[in-house]
Amino acid sequence: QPTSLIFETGAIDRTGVDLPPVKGIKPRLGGLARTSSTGNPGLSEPEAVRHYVRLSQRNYAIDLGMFPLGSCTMKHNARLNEKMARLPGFADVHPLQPISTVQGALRVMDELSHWLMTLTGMQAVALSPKAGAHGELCGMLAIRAALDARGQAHRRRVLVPESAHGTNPATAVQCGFVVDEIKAAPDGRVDLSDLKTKLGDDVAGIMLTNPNTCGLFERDIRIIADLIHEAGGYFYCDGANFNAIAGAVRPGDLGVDAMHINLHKTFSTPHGGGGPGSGPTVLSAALAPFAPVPYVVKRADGSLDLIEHEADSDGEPFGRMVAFHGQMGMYTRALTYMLSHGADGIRQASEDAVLNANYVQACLKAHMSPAFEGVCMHEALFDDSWLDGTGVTTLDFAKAMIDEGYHPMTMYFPLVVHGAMLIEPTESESKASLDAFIATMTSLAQAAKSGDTARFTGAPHHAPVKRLDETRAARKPVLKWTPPAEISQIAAE
Amino acid sequence: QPTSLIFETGAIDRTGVDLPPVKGIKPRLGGLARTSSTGNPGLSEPEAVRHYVRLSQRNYAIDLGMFPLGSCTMKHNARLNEKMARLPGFADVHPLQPISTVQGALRVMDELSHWLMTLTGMQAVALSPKAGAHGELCGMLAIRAALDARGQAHRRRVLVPESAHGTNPATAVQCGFVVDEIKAAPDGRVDLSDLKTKLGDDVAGIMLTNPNTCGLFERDIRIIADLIHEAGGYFYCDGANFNAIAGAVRPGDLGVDAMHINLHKTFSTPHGGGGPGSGPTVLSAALAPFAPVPYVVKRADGSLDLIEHEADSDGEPFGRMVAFHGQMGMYTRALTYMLSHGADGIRQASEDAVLNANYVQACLKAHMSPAFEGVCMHEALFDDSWLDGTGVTTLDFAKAMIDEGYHPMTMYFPLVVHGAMLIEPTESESKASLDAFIATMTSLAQAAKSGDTARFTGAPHHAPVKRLDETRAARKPVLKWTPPAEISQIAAE
Amino acid sequence: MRYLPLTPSDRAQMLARVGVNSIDALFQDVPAFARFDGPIAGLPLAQGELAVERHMQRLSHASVAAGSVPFFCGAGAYRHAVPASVDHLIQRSEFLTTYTPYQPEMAQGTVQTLFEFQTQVAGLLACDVANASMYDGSTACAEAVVMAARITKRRKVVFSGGLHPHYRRSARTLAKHSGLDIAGLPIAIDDEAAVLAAVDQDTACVVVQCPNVFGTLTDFTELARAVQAKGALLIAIFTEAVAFGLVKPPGDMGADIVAGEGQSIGNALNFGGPYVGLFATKDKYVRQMPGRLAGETVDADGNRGFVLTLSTREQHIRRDKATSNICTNSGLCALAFSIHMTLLGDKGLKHLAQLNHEAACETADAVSTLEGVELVSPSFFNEFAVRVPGSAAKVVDAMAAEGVLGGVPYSRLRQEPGFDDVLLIAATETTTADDIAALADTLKKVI
Amino acid sequence: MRYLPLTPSDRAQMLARVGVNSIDALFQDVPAFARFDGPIAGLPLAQGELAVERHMQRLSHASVAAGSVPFFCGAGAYRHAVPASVDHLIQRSEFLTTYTPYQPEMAQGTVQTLFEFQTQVAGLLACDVANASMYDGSTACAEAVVMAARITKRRKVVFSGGLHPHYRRSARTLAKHSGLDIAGLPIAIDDEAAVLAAVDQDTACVVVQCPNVFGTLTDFTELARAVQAKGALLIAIFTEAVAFGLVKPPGDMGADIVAGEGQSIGNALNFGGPYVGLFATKDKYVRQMPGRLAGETVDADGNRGFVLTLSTREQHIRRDKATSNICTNSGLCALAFSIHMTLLGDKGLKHLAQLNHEAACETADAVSTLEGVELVSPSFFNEFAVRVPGSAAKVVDAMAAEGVLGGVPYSRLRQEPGFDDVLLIAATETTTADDIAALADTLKKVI
Repeated sequence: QPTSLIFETGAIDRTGVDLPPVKGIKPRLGGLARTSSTGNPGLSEPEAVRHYVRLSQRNYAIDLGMFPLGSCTMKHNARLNEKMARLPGFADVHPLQPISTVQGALRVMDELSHWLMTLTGMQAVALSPKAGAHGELCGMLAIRAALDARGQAHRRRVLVPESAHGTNPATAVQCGFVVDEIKAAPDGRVDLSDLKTKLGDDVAGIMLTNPNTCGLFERDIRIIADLIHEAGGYFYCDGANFNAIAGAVRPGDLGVDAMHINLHKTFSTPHGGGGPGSGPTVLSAALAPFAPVPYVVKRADGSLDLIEHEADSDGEPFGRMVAFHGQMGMYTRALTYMLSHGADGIRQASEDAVLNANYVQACLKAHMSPAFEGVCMHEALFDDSWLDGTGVTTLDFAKAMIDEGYHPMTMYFPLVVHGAMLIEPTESESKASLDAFIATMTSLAQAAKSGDTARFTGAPHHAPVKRLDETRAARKPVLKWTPPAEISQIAAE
Repeated sequence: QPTSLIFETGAIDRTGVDLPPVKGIKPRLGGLARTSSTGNPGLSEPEAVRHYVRLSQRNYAIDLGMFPLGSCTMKHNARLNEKMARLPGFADVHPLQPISTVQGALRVMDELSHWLMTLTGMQAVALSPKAGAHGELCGMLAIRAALDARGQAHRRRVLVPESAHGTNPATAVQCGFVVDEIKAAPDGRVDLSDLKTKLGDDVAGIMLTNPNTCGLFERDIRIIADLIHEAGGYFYCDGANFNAIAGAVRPGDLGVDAMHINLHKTFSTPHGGGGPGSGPTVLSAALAPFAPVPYVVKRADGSLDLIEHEADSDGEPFGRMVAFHGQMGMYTRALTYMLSHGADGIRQASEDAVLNANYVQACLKAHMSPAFEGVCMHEALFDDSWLDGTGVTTLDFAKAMIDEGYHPMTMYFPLVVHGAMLIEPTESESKASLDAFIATMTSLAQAAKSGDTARFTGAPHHAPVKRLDETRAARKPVLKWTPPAEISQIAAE
Repeated sequence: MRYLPLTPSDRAQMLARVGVNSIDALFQDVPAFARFDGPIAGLPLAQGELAVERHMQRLSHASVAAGSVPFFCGAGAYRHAVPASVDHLIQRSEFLTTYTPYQPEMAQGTVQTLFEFQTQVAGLLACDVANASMYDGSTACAEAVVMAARITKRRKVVFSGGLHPHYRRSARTLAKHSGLDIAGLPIAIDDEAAVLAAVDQDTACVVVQCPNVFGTLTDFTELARAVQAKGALLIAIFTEAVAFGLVKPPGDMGADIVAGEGQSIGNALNFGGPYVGLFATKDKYVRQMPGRLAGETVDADGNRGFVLTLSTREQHIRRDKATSNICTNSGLCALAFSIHMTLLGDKGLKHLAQLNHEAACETADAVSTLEGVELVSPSFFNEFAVRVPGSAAKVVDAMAAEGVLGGVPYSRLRQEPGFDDVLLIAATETTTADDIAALADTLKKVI
Repeated sequence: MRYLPLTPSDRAQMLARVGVNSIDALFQDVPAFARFDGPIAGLPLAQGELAVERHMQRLSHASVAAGSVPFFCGAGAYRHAVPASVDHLIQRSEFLTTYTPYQPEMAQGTVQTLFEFQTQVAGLLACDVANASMYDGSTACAEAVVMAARITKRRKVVFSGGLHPHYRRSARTLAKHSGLDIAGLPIAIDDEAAVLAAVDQDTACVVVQCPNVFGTLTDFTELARAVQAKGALLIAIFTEAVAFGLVKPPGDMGADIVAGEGQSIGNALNFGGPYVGLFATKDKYVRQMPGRLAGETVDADGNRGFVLTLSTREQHIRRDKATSNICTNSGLCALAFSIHMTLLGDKGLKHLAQLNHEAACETADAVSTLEGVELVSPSFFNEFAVRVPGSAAKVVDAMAAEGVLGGVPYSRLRQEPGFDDVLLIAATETTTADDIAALADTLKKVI
């Protein structure tokens, strides 16, 4: 049965809600009543439920199988977390209720902050950023505020390795910085000598991911931190890969000044098809005074307060990033995850994530070409040299995985590796699940090498739709539904 | 990816729960400690969630499409009902808490009883039966108790039309009655003259469904009731089809003495893959004194009490049918449904159900052969005469519907119609949904007549599995999983 | 009305297609005197979700939720912690809103989970074979009795004095009307084995319970042999499935039929229902077993699949010759049971059972050291009986007034001289040290 | 640990396959000084579900839930009744636990719902095109400002005095660091149109709000024309999406960019997040729009399908040339919004809006007739401002002590001389006559 759009099945005079009658009170809208239709049809509840349940089955999900997505960390989302986030003391509380009536909500923020600071070894945390990239923005704005405060507004150059996530340069630019790329060394890590040549007194700092996007730990991280600090800059660490080391290594010990934490990766709040995320940013002692509002403080009597207005005098924080206090719903889920795992479980999860990646790498290295030698962290990175001459591209290979019931791995990223395939199994996969995945990948690799190109170039064959034409979508964008009558009218004109 | 059994993927030393450590207290089990393994492996939570989510996708459901199942009434299950059933004052209340602490729960029972008695026009209701057949048992036991009370224990013959549900004769026998079948007239209703010949002073009563299982209203219902009453028997009405007339006609006005109500049909508590159901039984004034315990009564101060012990003196109720008080979780769902619909909505739902069935019958009668002339109630009944000579059976046709994304209609029931196909769309289907169903049925009917038998005899082709061998399953039943090692051991012996 | 998709114009079009003028024409077979013009009087009209939810919330608040107070009620229904994933999974549309799997090709999810359920139940109870669930423990007990009569072709049923009174009463109702004779033994805290004395050549079965309603544990191994030697069957009942993580299961004692309540695993208290009856027996009796059965088979391609099987026992095929009139199981509750069991595994279940037993031991110590309170269960799992001064029912009411739900008076189940002072107290893994202290303090205060 | 499938023996086998002796060998690149031997100190160890739930329940009980008291808070977040089916549907595994639909062939559910969402938002706001959601209203406002600067290549931003202070502050943060100049006009209850006076040849955009933070409604039609005539863009902000069921939408007034908060539809209060930013503009500006976009296309068989499109605007392709650094939307909140909109339809939304307005009118009547209370919003939808004697913050605290959450003092948003006595009061369809009476009684008592 085909999946129609709600605009095709709904009716403008139908509704799936029952409301009490209106009273007919004289309006006080100042004459500003709406006269146009929204054009949005309604569905009765049975129709609506069926529409969304059917549509949902056209999605793949972590609850259905593995997402070996490097850098994106699709791990198990516990239902306890969902249940806790819906407790009325969290979900049914207004952000501007009197402080005396939200002590429990503030406790959640305070406890979460304690966990984040302890796990990272950092001095402060700004909870409010709404997502990872927003957390990056927070960290980079804090760096800018700190530089401004010490009268070094001229420091506007930010060093970014070429393997970085796209958000890093985009964020730096959004904060008014200019980006200077650092080369990668042949071992997949920052080229120290290139870094040294890029230092200077206009350097604001460096943005570095560790473990980096090649799935490797930057061995020289402490040296890099010292070099940046000596040069007068700050060290921003992209926390997207914190899940490889959480509970085992504290970024604060490595010289990090600011790092965002993706609660939706490391602490397993659900991705939800693309959000909402949450990106609290931890700060070193040097940057702590530059945290944005709001933040929670403890009063003398042990109760909690929320600082919502910028200080006037010292510190000169850069302000506010968002209305209200950030992603409370994600805080409760992340805190529930932390309490469930404990310090021991979080460490174990990191270790299992790293073990799983190394196991996949070890089992697949005979069939595919690892990008770098040696052990990896939580991600196994392959290049496409093993596909040379097969007529199969990384994209084709990825689409063929769909037919085998797997979401493709991350591909063509990081950019420093040709035709990159970045595999992150996470700690949520059992050995049996990994073995099945390895068997599938091995068999696909053999098929590619054996010349069965049609299996790849035409893939996916068994998904709800065949391969979609993305070029066509971008060339003449159709971004909303238009009634057929209107379309034919446009065509006729 | 194939769907394994938990016994194949789990491990005996793995668990998906974390529990606090035991203390090592000296046991007081009287030496009766378990020494054997349960043999049941555990799964971690991610594995378990994935197992059940994947398995669920191998099911069809009302939220995915239509179940045109005559007599089974698969209608929309509102999520509000699920939410209400889980409120702590209903879900987290023990059945034997002091009465003063369960007044809200008793109010649910009392309000539900009021709805059921008002909608049926009956004098009493026994809520505790756990399902429709259990409600039948309740009603027939009340009849037996009433007969015994008036010293007519010799009345043991129960009249049952040949079109009756299988539960009717099975229930009668389980209550110690013998069954005497009544013929159907050519118009699909009870043959009055046959009924008259079967009356006599050993008759305990009649079990009749109305609307009957042919989807027709028994026009002579009042005459039948009078005949039975004059003969000294009681009128048991099978309430499976109450959803055709709820809110529009009161069975009490038609002379009914007892009727069970399937809360999981008429009042939409979810079928859940085969239960739990709930089968409250309404009783006429004549049978009211013979209701089983427990029941709710109102005290002088307006608070509610629960009568849980049989009276000693008058009435001589037949006792208790079940531990505790029945299906509270279904009561809350049904009451929520009733409050949402109101008396007007319940009537409208019945009318829409009847309209939908007649619309389907009107649109399909050119392509399939209706079993009877004229309008129907909430079900449209066809026979298989239109398939004569096509080589396609009712079963084949039903299995081919699966390939089109529909659950088959009820087939080979009622028994009075050859190769019966009983279609009940319910009020939950929109006109668009019915039109799509009618188009599919029409096209299938044309295919059957055009000689495309392979499409039918091999069906389903597109379900998660091909047609299953039910004979093999019954011949040598495999009713639980056995470890492969044990199987080979058995084979070797 | 939010649940009804037809609009007025849909209805008009459809009536026209049917060829009638009004909806009333479709109700033409209903005698005129029985037809109403409008909504039936005496009932409210349709309400929106917000109004309905407000009403139900008010009713919910008018009861005391078990989780909101120190809580020690058992007697056949137990409060356990159910993982959040269980309730989430059973609410998936594909499980919640599907039908009995009579069309197995589009119901493999349901049939496979039932097959897994049967395997888990058989393992838990140490029996050859289990069915796909019954309404609840008490009706499972009743069906076991009539099944035993069918097998033995005898007419006498012996109930032990330790059987849960509701089970005894429910089984009696069905058995009596199936023409059986009932021999109920005197109520006894520790005398399960006494049933043997009542067995004669007419006896179809004896019905015993372990843990019994007073918590007492009894090994039926010898009893089973003796009963079977007399041509009768031993039916073993239980009301607390978690017990068999720690307690010798009835199958290991040689019981012929095992029936009981599975609510403890995966299911909430729900004020008494819906629950899930567990039912298991020996291979040789499988064709006399009531209720649905899932079985393994293959599809047309030879791949493994599952179907409902042996349905020739059932009412929809056999009508008046059926083994039972049952046509519903407790599917969704069985699924909840099965998911919880899958999460627990053998290891988790044993651990859970141990926690329950320890909580009960600690509770027993706390109350039995009170002046006037006497522990009367010689052994127990997670529930035990004490005698208190005076009426146990009054003691429970007095504790409730103090905000403690301190157990179930035996008199609530059955009014029996000499047992008015018996109080049944259950503890589970949800019982905290604070709860136990509150119970002891309050009990001390009110007696 | 219940979430970790690897057993000790799995780990041993896997380490052997990798060819190392211990897990530590896999962390060899971490400098020795930074490695810990065991769990990091200062944090608790793993706990079971029951223990965690108890802790979170305790925290939950330490706040006052809005639904448990008479409740009148708004100021950018509104308490509405969300149908139960909405939360059920967004919790389906396939929506909840799926990824950004970069692989559209296995994510049609997500992309199609985003396409439907975009259509609904465009219709609601009467705009040509909407994106697939932003973090929330305030960040949407900030992105709108930098987008306007990109389009006009101008550097000055004018904020009206009726803009929600949090929005103004958040937009200022981003704008300032993007090198823009900020012209914030004085706080005013009814002076949105005054922004025009501040527009010059350097002005990229003016930012106005309707209903504004004081509830006041203003028609921007003339303003938009005047602003556009000066080469600047009009950005219209809103914080209560339900308003547009009844109030003239910004698209119908000619706004160039419309940004605001969608929380009111489908989403809970959540103490401020997650919410869902709505963002719409004119067709001609679509390639300068931040955030994800779903678009229609066809698959290899020519069948309709949906993909994320125009991603060359985005950071993962364009890196430092991207229109925004955003790489997350508020997908699940957008889905909740879309499902609720689908249930409402045009008809239901208008009805809902009417109920909100009527509740606010009744509330305004009840409080503005009190001695000392002055209604200062000349017009309003479901929220209005009053002046109270003395400090509004103290009045609110005093009402809270009486169990009434009576609104938001403007000073909570911004401390501004002359506005200490301003109290913002919101009512919705959840407001009852009893709530209104309680508010009036309590307000009377505390002032």
